[in-house]
Formats: sequence, C-alpha cells, structure tokens
Amino acid sequence: MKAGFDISPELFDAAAKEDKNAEKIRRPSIRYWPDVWRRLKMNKLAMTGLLLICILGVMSFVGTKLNGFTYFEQNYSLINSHPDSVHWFGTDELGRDLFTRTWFGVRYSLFIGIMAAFIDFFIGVLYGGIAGISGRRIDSVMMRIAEVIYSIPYLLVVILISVVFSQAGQGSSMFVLIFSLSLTSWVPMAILVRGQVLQLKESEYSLASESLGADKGWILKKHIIPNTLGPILVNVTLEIPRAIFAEATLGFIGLGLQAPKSSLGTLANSGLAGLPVGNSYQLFIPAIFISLIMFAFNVLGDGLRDALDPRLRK
Amino acid sequence: MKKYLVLVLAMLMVLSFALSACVPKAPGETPGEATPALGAEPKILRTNNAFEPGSLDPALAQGTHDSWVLDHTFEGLTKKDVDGKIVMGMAKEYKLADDDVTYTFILRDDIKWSNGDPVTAYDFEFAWKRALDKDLASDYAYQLYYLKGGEAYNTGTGSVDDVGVKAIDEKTLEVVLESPTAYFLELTSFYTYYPVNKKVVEANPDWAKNADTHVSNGPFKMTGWEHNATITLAKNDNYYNSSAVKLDGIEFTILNDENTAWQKYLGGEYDFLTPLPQAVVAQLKNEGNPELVIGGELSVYYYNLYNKMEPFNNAKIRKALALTLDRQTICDKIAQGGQLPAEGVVPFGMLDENGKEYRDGVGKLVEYNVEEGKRLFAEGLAETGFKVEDFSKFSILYNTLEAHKIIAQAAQEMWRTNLGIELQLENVDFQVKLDREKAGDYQISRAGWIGDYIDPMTFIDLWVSDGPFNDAKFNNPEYDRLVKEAKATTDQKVRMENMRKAEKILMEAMPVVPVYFYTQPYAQKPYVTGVFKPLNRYPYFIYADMNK
Amino acid sequence: MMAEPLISARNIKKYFDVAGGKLKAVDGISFDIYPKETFGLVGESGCGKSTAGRTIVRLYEPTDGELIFNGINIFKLSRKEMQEARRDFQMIFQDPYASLNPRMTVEDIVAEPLDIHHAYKNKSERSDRVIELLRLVGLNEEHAMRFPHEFSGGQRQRIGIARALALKPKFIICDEPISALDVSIQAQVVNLLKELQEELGLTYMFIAHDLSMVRYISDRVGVMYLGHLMELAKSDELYSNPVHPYTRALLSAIPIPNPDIQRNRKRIMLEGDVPSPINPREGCTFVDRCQYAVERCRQETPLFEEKSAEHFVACHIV
Amino acid sequence: MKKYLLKRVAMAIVTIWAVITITFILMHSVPGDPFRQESKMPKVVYENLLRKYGLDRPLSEQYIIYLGKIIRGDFGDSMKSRVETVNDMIRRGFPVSAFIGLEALLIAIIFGPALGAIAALNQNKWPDYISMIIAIIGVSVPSFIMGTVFIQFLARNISWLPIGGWGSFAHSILPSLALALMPLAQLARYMRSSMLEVLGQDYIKTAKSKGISNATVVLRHAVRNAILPVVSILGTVATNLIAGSFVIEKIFGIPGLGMFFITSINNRDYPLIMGTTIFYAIILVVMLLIVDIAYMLIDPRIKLTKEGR
Amino acid sequence: MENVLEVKNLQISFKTFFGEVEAVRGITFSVGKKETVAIVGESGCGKSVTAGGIMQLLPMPPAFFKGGEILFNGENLLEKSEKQMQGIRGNKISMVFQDPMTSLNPTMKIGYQIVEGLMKHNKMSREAAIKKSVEMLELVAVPQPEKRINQYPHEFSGGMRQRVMIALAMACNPQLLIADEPTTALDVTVQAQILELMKKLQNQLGMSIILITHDLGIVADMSDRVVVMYAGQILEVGLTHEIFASPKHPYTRKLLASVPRLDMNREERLHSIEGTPPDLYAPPKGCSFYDRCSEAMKICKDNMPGFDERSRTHQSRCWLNHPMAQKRNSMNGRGI
Repeated sequence: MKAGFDISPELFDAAAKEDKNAEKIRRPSIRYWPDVWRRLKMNKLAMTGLLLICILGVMSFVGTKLNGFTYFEQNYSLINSHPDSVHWFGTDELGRDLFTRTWFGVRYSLFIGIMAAFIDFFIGVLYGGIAGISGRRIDSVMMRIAEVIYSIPYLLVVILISVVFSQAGQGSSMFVLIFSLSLTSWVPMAILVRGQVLQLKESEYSLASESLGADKGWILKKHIIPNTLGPILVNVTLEIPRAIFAEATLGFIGLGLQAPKSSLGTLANSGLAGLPVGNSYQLFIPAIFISLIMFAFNVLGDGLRDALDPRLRK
Repeated sequence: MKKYLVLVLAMLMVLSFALSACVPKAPGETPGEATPALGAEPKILRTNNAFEPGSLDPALAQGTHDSWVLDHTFEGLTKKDVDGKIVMGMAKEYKLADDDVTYTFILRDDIKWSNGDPVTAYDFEFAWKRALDKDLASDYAYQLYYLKGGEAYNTGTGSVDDVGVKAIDEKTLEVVLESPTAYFLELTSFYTYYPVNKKVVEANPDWAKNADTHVSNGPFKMTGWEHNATITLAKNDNYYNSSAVKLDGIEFTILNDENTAWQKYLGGEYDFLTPLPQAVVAQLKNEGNPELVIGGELSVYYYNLYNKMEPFNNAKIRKALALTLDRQTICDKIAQGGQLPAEGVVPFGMLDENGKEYRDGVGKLVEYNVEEGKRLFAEGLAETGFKVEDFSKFSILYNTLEAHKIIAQAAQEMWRTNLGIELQLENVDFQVKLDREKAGDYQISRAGWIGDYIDPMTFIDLWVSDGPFNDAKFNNPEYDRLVKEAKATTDQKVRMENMRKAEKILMEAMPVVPVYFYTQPYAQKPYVTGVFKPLNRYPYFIYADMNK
Repeated sequence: MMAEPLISARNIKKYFDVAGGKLKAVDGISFDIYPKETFGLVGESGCGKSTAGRTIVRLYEPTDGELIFNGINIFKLSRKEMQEARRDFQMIFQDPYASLNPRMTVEDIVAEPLDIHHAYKNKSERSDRVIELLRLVGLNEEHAMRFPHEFSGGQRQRIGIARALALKPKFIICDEPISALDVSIQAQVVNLLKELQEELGLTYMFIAHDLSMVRYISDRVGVMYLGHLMELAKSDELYSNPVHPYTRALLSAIPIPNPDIQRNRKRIMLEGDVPSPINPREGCTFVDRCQYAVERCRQETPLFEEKSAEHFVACHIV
Repeated sequence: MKKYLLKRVAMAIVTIWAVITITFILMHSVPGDPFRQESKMPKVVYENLLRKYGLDRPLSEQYIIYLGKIIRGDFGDSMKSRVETVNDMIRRGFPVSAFIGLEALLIAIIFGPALGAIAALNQNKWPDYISMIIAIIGVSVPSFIMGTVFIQFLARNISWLPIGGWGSFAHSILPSLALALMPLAQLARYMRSSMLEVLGQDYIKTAKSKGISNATVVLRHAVRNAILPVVSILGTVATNLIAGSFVIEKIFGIPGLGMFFITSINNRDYPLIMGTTIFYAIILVVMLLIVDIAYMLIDPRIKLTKEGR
Repeated sequence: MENVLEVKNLQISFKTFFGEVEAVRGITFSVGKKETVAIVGESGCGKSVTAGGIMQLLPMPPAFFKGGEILFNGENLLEKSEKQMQGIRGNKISMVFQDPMTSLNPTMKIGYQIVEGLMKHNKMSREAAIKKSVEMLELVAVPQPEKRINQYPHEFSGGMRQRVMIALAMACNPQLLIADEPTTALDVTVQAQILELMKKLQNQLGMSIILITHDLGIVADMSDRVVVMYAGQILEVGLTHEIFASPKHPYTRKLLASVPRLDMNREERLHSIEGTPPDLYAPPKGCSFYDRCSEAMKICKDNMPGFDERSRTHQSRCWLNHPMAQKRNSMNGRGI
C-alpha cells in the first residue's frame, strides 16, 4: 500500500472519540416557511408577480393622488381627451381623469378580489374542516350539499343574487358584489380543505398524536392546520384573480360597482363605448390593468405551488 | 386505452362536423350575393333590429322591435306619409258623424292580403275585437279603449257585441268611440289597429310564429324568420301601391350589441343602422358625416322628484334642482346623440291648432340659471329647515344602462358643484326601478316617456293627480281641470290652449326635472334614399331605394 | 412465565367496510403479553399485523373482542378515559418520515405528549425533559431546534422513540419500527430498544416482517396470516421447532447471510401470493398455498390451540 | 357499475331539483315582474297577463305546477315572446351555444395539452417559456377583452371573418377562439405539471430502459398517463366555458343560450330564466357525470364496480 | 474470465441548490460473463446511481458524469450517442427496478409493454413479438400467459409484476441484467420465488447480472462476487465467500455483524454501526467511514486510504491494511 506522503506511526493510533462526529448534521438548518420563501425567490416569474402586486397595491393608494385629480370631478371641455402630460391616461366620457380613476379601479378590484378570496377561505376552511373532521355521514351530507351548490352555474348565481339584492337598495354595492362572488366559489376551497383534513387525519403523525392521547381539537390545531396552510395559501392566491376576473366580467355586462366609483371591470365597460371612435385607450388601459393583476396573482400562485410542492423539495 | 381516446376524439369531431352542417343558415350571406345571376341585383336593404320581436301578430306586438317589422308588413286604415302627415291607407275615405264619436270608413277596392285574399272590413272588426279579448291578454289592448265598450270587454265586464266596431259590409267599417278623440285617425295608423286575416287567424292561431304562415297586407311580406338571427321581408306584389315600393326586400338581423352592429355597418354588412353607439353619433356629428341623420323622436328624458317627501315637497328646492342642471352641456358633451335640451315636458315635432310647432307656442319653460337656482335653493332650505349635508342620504335612482349612468353621474356632479349637495347614485334593474317608483321608495329617479300618439296630450296627461304614471305624485286641481277639459273636446283651439296652460303650471311647480328630448339618430349609406322617419316610429323603408 | 399477563387480547377483530364487502383485516386473534417481555408479531404485508397493533391502542375502533390491561378492558373505556389510559400505551411507527410532523421542531415533537397531558410545570422543566429524552436515544441538545427532514432515517426513528418514552409508558407497540431503515441503522435502533427495555422495564409488542430481527428481539413470537394467528410460541421454540406449514415456509424463505449455509439449504417454496382479505371464505386461510392441505382445511377454520406447552398453533394437520 | 351509475344519476337528479328550487325561490324574491312596463298599461291588462301566465296563484302552487311541467320536460311559455316556448328557445339556442362551446373545447383540448406537454418536455428551455407565456396570457386576459380585441383588430382587417352575428362556420371562429383561450391555458398548465410528474415516474424509467426512442416514450407512455388527471378537470373547464359564453355571445351577437339568459333576467321572464338555469345545471351535471365515466373508462385502474375516487 | 462490463473510476455528481453532491466518487469494478456481481450498501451510498449511470438513465441535469469510463464489451458507453444507447438499452443491457408496483405503465397492457422492446430491437412483427412475449411470460412462470398479456398491471400481484418486469427485461436476451433491489418491495416468500427464478434464468440464458441490494442474505444466496459501496465509494471487493468469511474492511465486518442470524444467541448484542453515513454534498476528506468506525485511526480522518492490492480477487480500501497499522496494532495488542 502506497501513501503519497510521509506517514508518521502516530497517525496509526486510534482516533479520539471526540474527533468523530457521526450524528452531526452538516447542512444548515432551514425552517419551513423560510425555505418556501427561498424557493419562491428563485422563481423569477413569481417574484415579478409579487413585485407587481406590491407596486399595484401601493399605487392603488398613491397613484390616486399623483396628478391632482379626483375620481369624480368632471371637466366637460376635456371629454375623451387622449393621454397627454396632464391626463396621463387621458379622460373619460365625462372628462374625468382616467389615471386617477384607474388606480381607484385597481384599488376596488384588488379589494373585491382579496375580500372574496378571504370569505372563500373562511367559509371553505370552516366547512371543509368540519366535514373532514366529522364522521362519515355528516361528511357525506355536507359534501353532497357542496356539490349541489357547485352545480349551479356560478355566473348565473352571481347575476341572480345581484338582482335579488338590488331591491334592498343594495344594488351593486361592494358588499353584494363580494357576497355574490363568494356564494359558490368557496366550494372548491372546502373540497380542498376537506381532502387535506381527511388525508392528514390519517397521517402517521396525527395517528401518533392520537396515540399519545390527544383529542381532535389538538390534532386539528397542531398537525392538520399547519400542514394544510400551504395548499390553502396557493388556493387563496389563485382565488383572488378568479374573483377579480368575475367582478370584471360582471362589470362588463353592467352589473359592477356603483358609479361614480369604478372597478376595472366597469371602467372597461365604459371604455367599450370609446372603441368605435378611436378612444380605444379607454378600454385598453383598464384591460391591461386587469390582465396585469390576473397575471401577477396567477404567476405568484403558480410559484407558491411549486415552492410548496413536497415533490420538488429535497 | 388508445381506443377510448380515439373514440372520444372521433366523437368530438363527428359532433362538430354534424353541428357545423346544421349551423343555422347565414344571415351574413346576403340574398344579393346568393342570387347574382338574375341580371339586375335585387335591392335588399340590410339593417339590424336589436332584439328579437316578441310577436309579429299586430294584436300581441309590444315594442319597437316588433312594430318596426309590422310597420313594413301591415297597413292600417290610415298611414303616415313622408312628411309624417296622416293619409288614407286601407281606407279610401272616412266620415265623422256629428256626434264626434261615430266614424265610417270605406275601404279601398284593390286591397289584398299577401296570400291573395281580399282585405275586408270584417278583418278589421275581427282584429280589433280579438285584440280586446282578455284571454288573448294583449299588452296593448288599452290602445283600443277609445272604442266604445272596449275597456269593458277587455276587463270581462262587457260583451264583445257592445264593442264599438262593426263591419257593415265587406268594404264599410263603422267605429263608435267612447268619447270624442281628436287624434283618433292618428291612432288608426298604430299597429294595434292593424287588421289581421280573419280566415288565416281562425284556422291557425300560431299563424304569426313563422314566415310561411304569416299573412300581411302591407308593402312587404315576411319570407323568412330565423329566430334570434334574421327576419327577411320581400316586396308584397299584392300591395295596392306596390309600384311605389322600390326595394325588393329588407333584411333585419337580430344583434343587440351596438358596437358590434356598428362594426358591421362600417364593414359594409348593413346599409342602414339604428340605434348607433352614442360616441359614434358624436363623432359623425362632429365630422359632419352625411351618413348620419338625426331623426325626430317623440320622447322626453326627465328626473322624477318624489314630491311627497321633504324637501322635495318644496317647489323652490325642486326648481333649484331644475335650474342648476346644464342641459345644453348634457346634450352636447355627454349624451351626444343629437338630443335637444328640454324646454318643458312636451317634445318638439307636434303641431298646434295653427299648424305651427306646439313647442314654440309655449316657449322655453326651464332654463339653466345657477344664480337663480342657488337663490331658490337657499330659500327652500330655509323654508324646509333642511341642510346641505342632509342631501347626501338621498340618491339618484336609475336603471342599469350605460347611457343613464353617464347622465346620472353628470347630474350628480352638476348638483354637487352648483348647489353643494352630495347625492348618491343607485342603479337598479329596470323592473326594480319601476316597482320602487310605484311604491314611492325613491327620492330622485330617472324616467322617460315615449308618446303613444302624436299629440301633446300623451305627455300632458301623465301628471294628472290620479295618472298611473304620475310617480312624482304631482297634485294640482287646476292642472287636472285643464287636462280634463282638453280631453273632452275635439276643438283644437281649446285643447291646445288648455295644454299650454297646463304645461306652464307644471313647469312652475316643477314636480319633475326635464332633461332632454330624445332624437333618433341613424346612419344610412350614401346610396340609400327615400327613408323617412315618422315622429313616434322607427324609420320607414317603404319608399326607400338603393342605387349602388 | 407464570406471571400475570400485562395485556390480554381476546378474540380481537377489526373489519373495514370496503366497496367489495368486508375487509377482515384482523379476524379474531387472542394472545397474552407478560410484563417486561417483548412479544413479536410477524407476517407478510397485508396479513393484518399493523391493524392489530393499531386496534390494540384503539387508533382503530375494534369490531369485536376485548383487551385487558391491568385488569381493565381498554375497549370499553370512554374517549376521555382512553386519552388518560394512553399514558401507559405508546406506539412507535413504521415510517419515521411520515410519523413526525414536518412543521414541528424536534423539541416540540418530543414534548408533544407532555403538552397534551400537561406533564410539566414550566418551560424549563419541559426543555430539560426533552433534552433528557433526546440524550436517552443518543441525540443531544443541538438537535432539539431542528426539523425532522434534516435528520437521517435512523435519527428520526430515535426521535419517535423519544416521543413514545416521554410519558414513561408501561407498554409500547413498535409497528415495524425498523423496516424502513438500512441494515446498519436497524441494529442501532434494535439495540436502543433493548437497552431501554432493560433500563425502564418496558413491555413491547414488536411488529415486523423481518423474521430474523423479530426472533432476535422477541421473547415470544406470533405468526399472522390473513387476519389470523397461525402459530405462537417462545422465540427459540418457534424458530427451532416451527409447526405450522406457513411458519416453516416463512422461515425457510429468509435468506441467510452466509453463502455456505444459504446455498445448501433445502427450502420450502410457497406458490403464489397472499390472497385478498376481502370476504374470505370459510376454512384455513392458508389452504391455497399449503402443500399439506386436506379437504378438512377447506371446510372448517382451524382453532388456535395450545399444542404443546406455550406453543399455540392453528392447523388441522398438526 | 350499474349501481354506481344509478347512484350518480340519483344524485344528479337531487342536484337538479335543488337547483330548480333555489332558482325558483331566488327568482320570485326578485322585485318586479315581467309585465310592468313604462307604459300606460291599465291594471286590467296587467291582470289579464298575470292570469294568462298563472302568476296570480300562490307561490307554492306555482312551484308545484312548475315542477310538474319540468317532469314532463316542459319549461313553459316565455312571458316575453309570444312566438316561442322556452323549449323552442332552448332547442334553438343550445345548438348554437354548444357549437361554439364544443369548438372552443376542441381547440382547447387539442392545443392545451399539446402546449403543456411541449413545455414539460423542454422544462426550463425556450419552448417551455413560450408555451407558458401563452398559457399565462390565456388566464390573464379576460375573454371579454379578447373578444373585443378580436372584433376590433382581426375581424375588421380580415375580410372573410365576419364581425359578429351567426350563420356560417366563419362566424364561429373568432368567438370560439376567444372562448377557448382560457380553458386552453388551464389545460396547458395542468398538462405541464401532470406531465412533469409522470416523467418522474418509475415506469418512464422502465420504458427508457427498454431502449425505445424518446418520442415513443413520450407519446406512448408519458402523454397517456399525464392526460388522465387532465381529463378529470374537463368538467371544470367546461363549466368555465359556459360562464364565458355569456359574455362572448353578447359581444359577438350570437343567438345562443347565454344571450337568452341575460335578456331573460333583464326582462324578468321567469320561465326562460328558470329554463335556462336548469338547462345549464343539467348540462353541467351531465358533463361532470360524463367526465367521471370517461375517466373510469380511460383509466384501467379504476374498476367501475368500485366506488370511484 | 472475459469481462462484459468494466467500470473505471466512474464519477457521477448532482448539481443541487446546496452545491454539488458527489454521489459516485470514482468507482472501479468489472462484471464477467455469466457472472453475478452484487453491489451492497446502505441507501444513498450511490449504488442505484451507478446502475442509472451504466444505463445512462440519470436525469441530466442535475446529474452529470465527472469522469471515468464504462466499458461494455470494450466500448465506452459514455461516448455513445443517445441513439446508440437506445440500441443497447433493453437489448444488450436490461434493468429490473425495485418497485414492481410503479415500474410498469399502469395504463398499458402488459403484453404491449413487453412487445415494445422486441419490436424495436429484434425488428419483429407484432404477431411474432406477441408470440415471443407469451413465451417469455411462460418462462417467468406467469400462469395463463395468453390471457395475461391482455391485462393491465393493476390486475397483477406484486410478485407477478416483478415476474413481468423480469420477462420484459429478458425479452431481447441481454448480455447484462441490472437488477436494482428487485425484491426489496416484496414479501419474503415471494422474494424467494423471484430469486429462484433469476437463478434459473441465468442458468438457462447465461447473462451476467449486477444485483443491487442491501440485503446480505440475498447476496449470500445469489452472487459470485460482491462490491461493497459506502458514501459513493467502493470499500471492498471480493468473491462472495471471501467477503462473508473474511471481510477485510471494518464497514463490511460491522455490516455483517449487525444482521441478526437465526442461529444467533438472543442474549448476544447486535453490532450496530453508530451514526449515519456522511452527507455527500460535503464528502469527508479522509476515509468516509471514519466517523462511524470503531477502529479508526488518526490517519483516517484526513487521508483517503487506497486499495490494498495484495489479492487479485479480494481488495479493500482501509488504512488498517497498511503494514504500519498492523505493526502498531499488534504492538498495542489489538488484533484484527
């Protein structure tokens, strides 16, 4: 046996026990959420989305004050004027500043989207959680009900509800909009949560906890909920653009937010009138913003999903 | 596995081809293109009727989308000429007895149904009585309430035999009215008064549902009806005056998106188009584009104020609102459809006893005067004890439509800048708005009125204290008296004078805030000629021509 | 071993409702476990051994039978009482990857039983206890704040053991605790379990499919096949003198890590696979794979009887 | 299989009944009725109309009468059209909607998974990026904007593409394209992740170890398995198509069911609202049923004797 | 003996976020004709990566070959194009995977999965290939093969699936079969059946086998020679009886000692190996077994031992082989 160096006999003394460290973990310790964040950061598209959401969010408050106009002041001598240095996005058919109105639109659309997603989250988690943790019979009844609700074409419900509520003097108010948008859309969330709960309920760590004497509440709190958060988060992120889209569609068919407030959908709807006479900016500016928001949330949601995907984790 | 996939795909393909084979036939392919070999190209006027007609049976027709087709396929006892004047149609002459309520119409000799049957007085009698039958439940049966016993029959309290219409013989029709009606001749040109072919209708109650069973007596006959897609009319050779009809046919598509329709007009798929998108009207008007025609319309756009509640029970407040609304700007800058600022509640286009414009005889009863408005408003506030801030709990109610929304926003903003009040906006569904107006559950609401017949009375009698559409709840005994008097006579001088007085009283109290008078702008290609627009009707193509 | 049994299982059954009918995962098994002994339960996958383990700790509600622990029928306890009783009953799971909540630190995992039973007075007592437990299984403080995924399989299994020990239980069910581990690690865990048993006076039920390991660790061994116990005897007795044809086949199938012995052994080859436990027929469940099967085996289910001293067998032909 | 199917069909019927009831209640709690108009219609005429359509009866009676009709497959008379019954309208409108819908679905089914598969096979290379950009645009740009853009820029500049309306195959191209984009994108994204998952499976390694070419591995082994979960979301995709069709039909002026629905709501045409809603619900339920059955047929692992999923 | 396969100084690494993971760190071994070579080691030691490397089925990236060569019949597989490799895979070298439940395409009939390779490599017609696959299924003792080829994998039990996998691998009569833990997922009774089958087939068809396993019992049963891998390296190579009778490396010795034998006294303690294998993202500089080795010396920590080449068949990589170590150990009264 050769050795490419001078070997001193002492080297063949038994190694000291302290010198060995078989139990040492060499890799740095990484907590779950920081790890998700790290993976998310590597996803350029998702980060673009996140950045975009931040910018849009901030601008929806700052942007409305930037060029000194209000969303309601009308200037009849400057009707339908194209974007210029005063009105950066031009004006609408009442001579109102579209830059300001667009940012208000972004604000309301974001608000509606986030609120609707939040309600979906709330109802979905509650309903799905109860169904999942309850016995088979309750679960199956609850799921059948959810299925029925989901079988009603959702746009139909939204339209019907907004009409029903218009009697109460609530026509197209923010509340009705959000309410009708969440009326059926919580179902997928509930199904997701239920599935997760059922699966996690049978997971070995939940069983382990049960075998330690834990009750259902404990298992739910300590094991099931923390481990369901990931998929729920993804779902919420993807629910926001869905709600914004739905609101925009409603606005587009004339069931949007109460004037003179405007969401991006109602802006686009109004902008439609400008299309045949060359004021296409009135449609395309809100359209671009709708698309941007949808884009941002979608890529963020996708990115989150990838970041949370256990298959991609190592 | 592969088999299944292939199967599924194949099924989809087959289905799609099967479907593509049975795509409802193309309205886009004009008949002109379809039959090019016949030497001279047939003159087919292509236009758009925004909604599918609810019925093409004159008794059951409801709105403009029904009547536009009916006006071309049917003709009443009288009809309108190019100037909008009433001339004889199916009747060649009439006599009014001294009692002012008995008319005797003599029909023309050369009139035939499109299936060749002669048009008889019996057809008229049958048609009118049928429309009054309560089991038919015609929406417009009340148009025949002018006939003696008409209302009683329709409500089920009277007999059909007591209805004041009777065919004396094939060519003689005797009509007895409930009371003297100055504009009755005008009414007989209305579609509820159109005749139907008794034989055909009795044989087949569903006769009006399809083109092949549809029988009419007008200048055109229906040759095709693809539901929700197209209605095609062809020249009716049995029409007595068919030589004056130059078009070979009319094709109505049914497409309710204004913008898309306009694109199709631009793309040459239509020869004529109405209504036009608002912005388009403005643009064409600014360009001075000769394709744009602004037709007259018998209609007023106004805001109801709920007179029964504070502070709208105060005339000064109401007047202040009316005075501070800049109608000129709304018409020129915002509505932009060629509308005219309202000068009262009766629109332009109707003639008074002297054959002059009625409107000119009354004058401009409502103006834009911010100073005066502010003054009145301050006084009104003082009288009612209301504060400016209190107005922010009131809202302007309008039915969901882009055009109403814009105007409402403008009104809101004008009142805000001129009076400092912050009104809310509230849009609801049309049906809901009507319900709430009836229930008095509103403060300010958008409303509009289209005249049923060409006489100022159709507007004036809206605000009699027990009027069914007096949603403002205006109540003025003097006004009621003037209207009642005017309605009881055929003496034009008395009638007109009373109506002028009434309108002045109305505009002094200002229970409603008139905004503008509608017009009906339309676009026609340069080669289209001879289209004319009666005041309360869609444009007529009866004498139109196309010279491409 | 004439001591009173710590555990007496009598005719335990656990059926599941499945689409095709009843899945009789455990179909009436009875055995005793004496204090401080290790009772091994072996069988191939799907034989019901894990279900038996989980039914015993009532993670699955039993279909039938009784389980006497310290004179109490565990199966009759209410939910609340059961939660208390679980202090004495612990379980170590097969898959050290799945049985540790990935979102919890090792400290929280090990302290979970303490948290549930409020078994400490203050924070420092809690962390002292955790460190003590970690040391017990050969880990140390520095591991406490880490997350399960950072550990190797053997380390995770030791965390699982530390958790099971937290409440100082009397009885631990080890549900295939080593089958997911590498050979070198298996020995680690097995040695640890043995040491802890001696030190803490624990009683084990050791479920495994690895016969050589079961023999090594267990005092007595039961062999399960398709929901039934086939043979039960002292470990050495069972391995030196297997009676049931299935046990014999099972033993002969184990490859022995010695080429000289392995290549010269005469082996009993079983035909086919374990049949489905859904709606099993009457008769011996092993009959289709048994080379000694006679007509009687198809007709009636053999009784589980003590054929010789402390040697129970369920077979007609012995 | 029979038992399972029966159970599913029973469930579907219950669902549809629930939809009928919910819609009925919703509908009749909406203020306003179909005959109130801004015209001088006297009370008498109004009452004549109510009587004709049975609206003068108590609500519970109307409900029972309606249910009875539905069982006989009769959706009743439209209150607005004296020309066609609701059945007629659905019979006429549905093929149009279905045509557009199927064409869109076909476009989405053909191109969506293909795009997703291409992306997955070239993970993190340019075809992946391009496919995913298309997919992201698809989910980001609402169909109503797409439709408007199509009319504005494609139809006006391409002479053989009609601008709107209905009639020939050419009329259906733009609307179905606008409608297809969203589901196409959904399918593409779904297919991509499904494909990536499948490509990591053991049997793909097995297939490769047989030495067959990459193309064969992808087409015969990967795509087949990857498409299965994609099939399972077709129901949802179809639902989105239905929702999308409302807007698209409005923009393009297509006389489909979606347009009926919107006009019927505005007109308070109860029978038509109920009819279209129920019909949509039936389609939806049937679609989900078909997708389920198709899934079971395609996936040999799922036996119909077993309760699915 | 002529070698079918010679692996020389093969190095395979993976790129990960944490850095390069050196999964295989320079291994050299050969497989002779009709020989069965067992590669033994714990999970993560690089044995499966080696197999994947030979087949060139590793996902690249993140995997990449850092060096070495794989000579199959004298030709370096690392220089072959993908097309050429496709001609070799399934034809000359076949592979059986660990988990028969996931290794067969669930949506494809068994028959087709076998036929596929035959049609490609032997240019067989479909009919002929089907006939051949029925024969293959008969050979691996799948009952009713004519019926079974039209079934899907889920209709087979685990053992039957592994038989199908073997039939599939053997279809083109390969020279080398790589069996990657072929019985790990199976029950002992079924495992015995499969091992018997493999032996039988080897006798009949005469292919070489690389058997990857962690079960020393299987090694003892099946192999002619044994390669012991640890942390991406080979620690010991030898004929099977040499390895079992006189293991030279402490790791091999410990490994053997940690397995309970049926003839073992229950009171006897198992020899466990403390700790866990090193993380290959930062492999130790010296002997990779150092941390867990009870006989470790100071030199082991930072210095990589070389192979002791005193025996042609039996070699190990350990400082204990160094004459100086032996001298010192005997001085200190420690025997080996």
